Order: sequence, then C-alpha cells, then structure tokens
Amino acid sequence: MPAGVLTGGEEFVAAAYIVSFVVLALFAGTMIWRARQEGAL
Amino acid sequence: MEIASQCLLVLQKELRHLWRARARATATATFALACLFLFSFAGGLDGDTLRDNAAGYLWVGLLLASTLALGESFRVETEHGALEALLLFPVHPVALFLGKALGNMLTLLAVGLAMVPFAVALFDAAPREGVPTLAACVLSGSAAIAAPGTMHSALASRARARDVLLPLLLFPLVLPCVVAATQATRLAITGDPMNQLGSWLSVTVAFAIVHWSLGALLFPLVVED
Amino acid sequence: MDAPAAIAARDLGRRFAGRWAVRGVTLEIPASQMVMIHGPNGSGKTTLLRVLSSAISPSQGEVRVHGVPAVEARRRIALLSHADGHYDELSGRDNLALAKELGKMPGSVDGVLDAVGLASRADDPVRAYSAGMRKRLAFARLLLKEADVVCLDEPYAALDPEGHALVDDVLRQLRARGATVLVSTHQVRRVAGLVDHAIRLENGHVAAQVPAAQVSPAALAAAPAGGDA
Amino acid sequence: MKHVWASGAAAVLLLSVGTYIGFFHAPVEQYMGITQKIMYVHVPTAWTALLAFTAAFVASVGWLWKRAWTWDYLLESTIEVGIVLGCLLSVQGALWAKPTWGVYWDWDPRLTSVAVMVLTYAGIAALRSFVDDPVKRATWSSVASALGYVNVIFVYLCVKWLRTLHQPQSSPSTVDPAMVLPLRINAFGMIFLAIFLVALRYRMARARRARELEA
Repeated sequence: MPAGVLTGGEEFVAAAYIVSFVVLALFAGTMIWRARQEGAL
Repeated sequence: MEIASQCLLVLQKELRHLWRARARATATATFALACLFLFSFAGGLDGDTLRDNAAGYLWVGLLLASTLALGESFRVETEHGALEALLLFPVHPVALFLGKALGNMLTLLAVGLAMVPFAVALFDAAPREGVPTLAACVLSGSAAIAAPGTMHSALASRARARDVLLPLLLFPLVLPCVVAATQATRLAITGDPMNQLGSWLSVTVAFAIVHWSLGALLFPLVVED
Repeated sequence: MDAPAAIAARDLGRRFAGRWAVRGVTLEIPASQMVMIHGPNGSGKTTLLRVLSSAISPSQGEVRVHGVPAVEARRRIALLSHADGHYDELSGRDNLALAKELGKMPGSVDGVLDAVGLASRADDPVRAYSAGMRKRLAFARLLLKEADVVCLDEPYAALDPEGHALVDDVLRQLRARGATVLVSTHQVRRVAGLVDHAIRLENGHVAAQVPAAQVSPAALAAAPAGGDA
Repeated sequence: MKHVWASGAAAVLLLSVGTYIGFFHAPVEQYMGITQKIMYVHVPTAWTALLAFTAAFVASVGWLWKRAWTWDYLLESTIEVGIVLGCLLSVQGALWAKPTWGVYWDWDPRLTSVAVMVLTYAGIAALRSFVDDPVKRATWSSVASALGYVNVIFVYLCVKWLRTLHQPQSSPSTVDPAMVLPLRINAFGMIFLAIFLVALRYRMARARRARELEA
C-alpha cells in the first residue's frame, strides 16, 4: 500500500475531524432547538 | 389455482390496454432512442468509447424510459378508481401484482429490444457473443427492473408529486441490477474471454427473484386502504 | 337463532388524519332490507358506505356481512362508488368482460348492457363515454355481479331523467331479487318510497333510524329538486 | 428524559477522550502515516450509520407486523439520523481517499453501499413528506424501507465485484492493538450520540403525530 500519496495529509485529517464534529454539533444543536420548538422537550 | 388464473387475466388486460394505447408505448420507445443519441454526444463520438459505453447507454436509456412506462401503468389504475374496483371483485392483490409486473416486464423488454438494433448501428456494437445472449441480458434486466418498478409505481401513484417520487425511489433500488445488466451486456457486445457474463446474469436473476418474491409479499400492504 | 344480519356494524369509526369522518356507528340491517342513508354533505355518508362495503377498512369497530368479516365477503358485496373504476382505453364490453371473468360474475355482459341502454356504444372505448354513460356502465357491472349486498353511493348523480328512471328500475329489480340494499342519496323524497328504512347521518353519527314511511317532513322538504347535488 | 441527556453527555465525553487518545497516544501507522488517524472518526461513523439504517429496517418490520405507532416514530427518527450520518460518512470517505489515493471517491464497496443507502432513505423521507394519511405514510415508507435495506447486500456485492475487476482492495488490513482502544471509545461515543439524536427525533415524531391525530 503506498505511503501517504500526498506528502503531509495532515490538512485532510484536520478537515475530517473539524467537519465531523461541526456537522454533529450543528445537527445535535438544531435537533434540540427543533424539539423544543415542537414541544417535544 | 385462482391466483394464477386471475394473474393471467390481469396480464391479458395489461396487454390489451397497452395495445389499445400503443401510441404511448411507441412514444416511450422513441424517448429511449432519443436518450441513446443524447448519451453518445455526451460521451464522445469516437468508435472505441462508443462501443465500450454502448451497454451503459442502453441500460440508462431503458431505465429512464421505464419510469414513463411504470408511471403510466398505475396512473391508469388510480385515475378512475379501477384499482379499488378490482380489489372489490375480489381480485387477489398478489395476482394483481404479478399480472401488472409481467405486463411492465414485457413493455420494458419490448422497448429494450427495440433499442438494440439502433444501439448496434449507432455504436457499431454488434454483439460478439451473439444476439440471443444480448437478448437474454435485456430480458433478465427487464425482469429485474419490473418488480421493484411495479411496487414503487404503486406507491408513488397514490402520493403527491408522483412523477418525481417514482425515479427517486426506484433508481437507488435498481442500481445493482443496472450495474450487473450493463456488465453482462458490455461483455456480450465486446466479447467475453473469461466468460464472466454468466455470473453477471446470475446477479440480475437473483435480484429479480428477491424482488419478485418481496413484491408479492408486500404488495397487498401497499394497496390496502 | 335466526340468520345473521346482512350487515352488522358495531361502534364503527373511520378517521382521515385528525378528523373522524364516521364515529360510533352501530347498526344492524336484516337480509333483503332496503335502507336509505341521507344527511347533509360531509355527514359521512360516503365514508360509511365505503367502510360497510369493505372498500376501506375501519379505524375502529368491525363490519360483518352475513356473519363474516366484510373483507372476506367481498364476493357477495357490490359497491357503486363515485369513481366508476373503468379502464379508459378498453371498450365498455371489454371492461364488463374483464370484470365478469376476474370476479366470476354470474350475469351476462350483453344482458346488462341492454338493461342500462349502452348496447349501441358497447364497443367504443370508455374514454369516449360521457359521465352519464360511464355511470350507466358502472351500473351494468353492478348488475353483472348479482351480489347479495348492494351499496349505492348517490346513484342518481350525473344521470339524465331517463337515468333516474333506470335507477328506480334497478332498485325495484334488487327488491324483487331480495338483495340487501344501502342507498346513500340526497333524493330523499324519491327514494323514501322505494326503501324500508331511512338512516339520517349528521357529522359522522347516526342521528335517526326510522321506517321509511316516517321520514321527517323536514328531511323530505330538504331534498333538492334536480339531481344529486 | 434524564437518560436521554445522560446519553448525550456520555457521547461528548467518550468522543473527546477517544479522539484525544487517537491523536496523541495511538502510534502513527507505518504505511499510511498521519492520514490513518481519520479512522478514529470515520469507522465509528460508518458503524453508527449502518446501525441507524438497521434500526430503520427493524422499525419498518415492526410497523408492518404490529401496526403500533412507536415503530413509525422510530422509523422516522432513524431515517433522519441515518441520512445525516451517511452523508457525513461520505464526506469523511472523500477526505480519507484524497490523501490516500489521490481521488476524492475511490468507489470503496462499503462507502458506496452506505452512499446508496443514503439515497434510498432520502427517497423514503421524500415519500413520507408526500403522503398525508399517517397510516398510509407509515405503511408505504415501511415497505420501501424494507425493500431498500434488503437491497444493500446486492449493492455491496455488485460494487465489490465491479471494483475487483479494476482495483485491488483498498481498506487497511492490520489494526495495531493500541489503535483499537480509541477506535472502540469513539464507536461507543458515536452510538450514544445517535441514541441521543434518535431519542429527541422520536419525541418530536410523537408530538407531531399527536397533533396530527387529535380529534
């Protein structure tokens, strides 16, 4: 298996984590907000 | 037994209705041919790519045309309450499903076979494995698309925005059989040295068997009110 | 124990999303009885008829036809609904032949076509039929089935005066044959003379259930002059 | 309601601990180098997305069998969570494939199968939004969900077969034991997060249905 094809690759790792936690946080946040709006919380 | 005889009667009605409305069937086939032209321009006109992509163009074209045929097959049932009248005769829902699915299969087969000579001419895609093999690919692919197609056109025809809903529900579902049918057809056209064609065909047959049986099992739930 | 009622409904209800179209309906119609169902628009007449004929399933309660759940007795039930259920591209005759074979119906196709006055147009596609002719073809299919329990949902609607005479004639034929009939209609005065009982529905509930002779003058007066609006 | 918040808190805790260990304590993989660290968020997301779609399948079979509304609420909530996790997984997959293979999408059978499932369930979510009658909506979407889930096996096989004709298998094979710990912590973290999200969405579905069905 080739070592990291593109030297570095740290920016992709960082991007993956940032995107993941931002998306999950946003999703959870909007879910809480929507639940409160609809009186489910 | 009763389901078989009712199924044949429903199929007979489907075919008679298709014959009476054959103008629509030819329009669907013409649409499919227009797709072939469109794709060849999109994919580039040089000989090799055209022949190599011929199978893909054929199947994506047939899939697009199938949404027209499948959408029509249940518009006819729901427009004047014919579906409800049939169920009150009573007609067994499984017989209704099998009859309509067979009708849709034959329609797809007809459109598919009508596309073959054009594809062969346009893309210089004379099947090296012979026409019967190519026809077998079209048959098994049509059978595989017909079952989930009939199920989802029954669902979509009674929901709102039915014309966008049918392809949206159907395409992800038939993806594996389109992949397998395309591979089998491509091998039929460009030659099959390691004879993998049979295994790709068996994938579409397995897909058809699963979806015909699941359809017969779940269709009564779809038509109940 | 005498024979089970032709139609027996116990605490019947049907809701569409939030609204109960019909609720808490309990009724028992003995065999060979002819019953009229009347009431203002939106009172649940059509829904009640569709539930009793097993066209739609109840959200609450149960329907038994001759002692058997309605869904299993569909061969003995015929429904004339607003939607005529025909295939546009097939001819009138083909539609009836299909129904006869699929539903193993005893009647004769040509016989019922004559009875409803469509013999001359039998081989034209239904697409070319007028609304009245489509309704007559629906009547023909109903007669073809010769069912024990017959549900008619506003039979007079979309018919010309000859059509009204045809409906009266069909009701008399059904009486002669001893079928159990349910007629939902706005033609209260006209139908009151042809049936045994009358049920008045008001927003999904049975408001009154009286012998046809005692239908309240108010209801009689309320009947519209022309067809079933 | 307490246990829902507890599950959310557990998720945050586990994910932070798992990510921390994954970044700073787990060894750097000898072949793939730093990019392998994406695995600690990518693989848990994959497992959880599949879990969500499996729960949706169970919910649809439950509704078709028992016709109890709780199954419909579960179906509605697991579809939504599954779609979001599935989309996130595809983005992660692309960010992992670019440094490893130089392309954003290398048609890895598992990733492609999840992407097709996202498309399938997005279609089912659309179907649900276009059907007004709650009972029909529940039944039809359950039927479509059952068909869609059963289909994923075919998608996986076909894509896997199609790819072995062109490219060798691309998934990392050996996993160093020291790497298993952060992976497992994050996996539980993601599952608790999914439970938290599904629980909230479940209560929203119940509130909506109550409003829809009140006489």
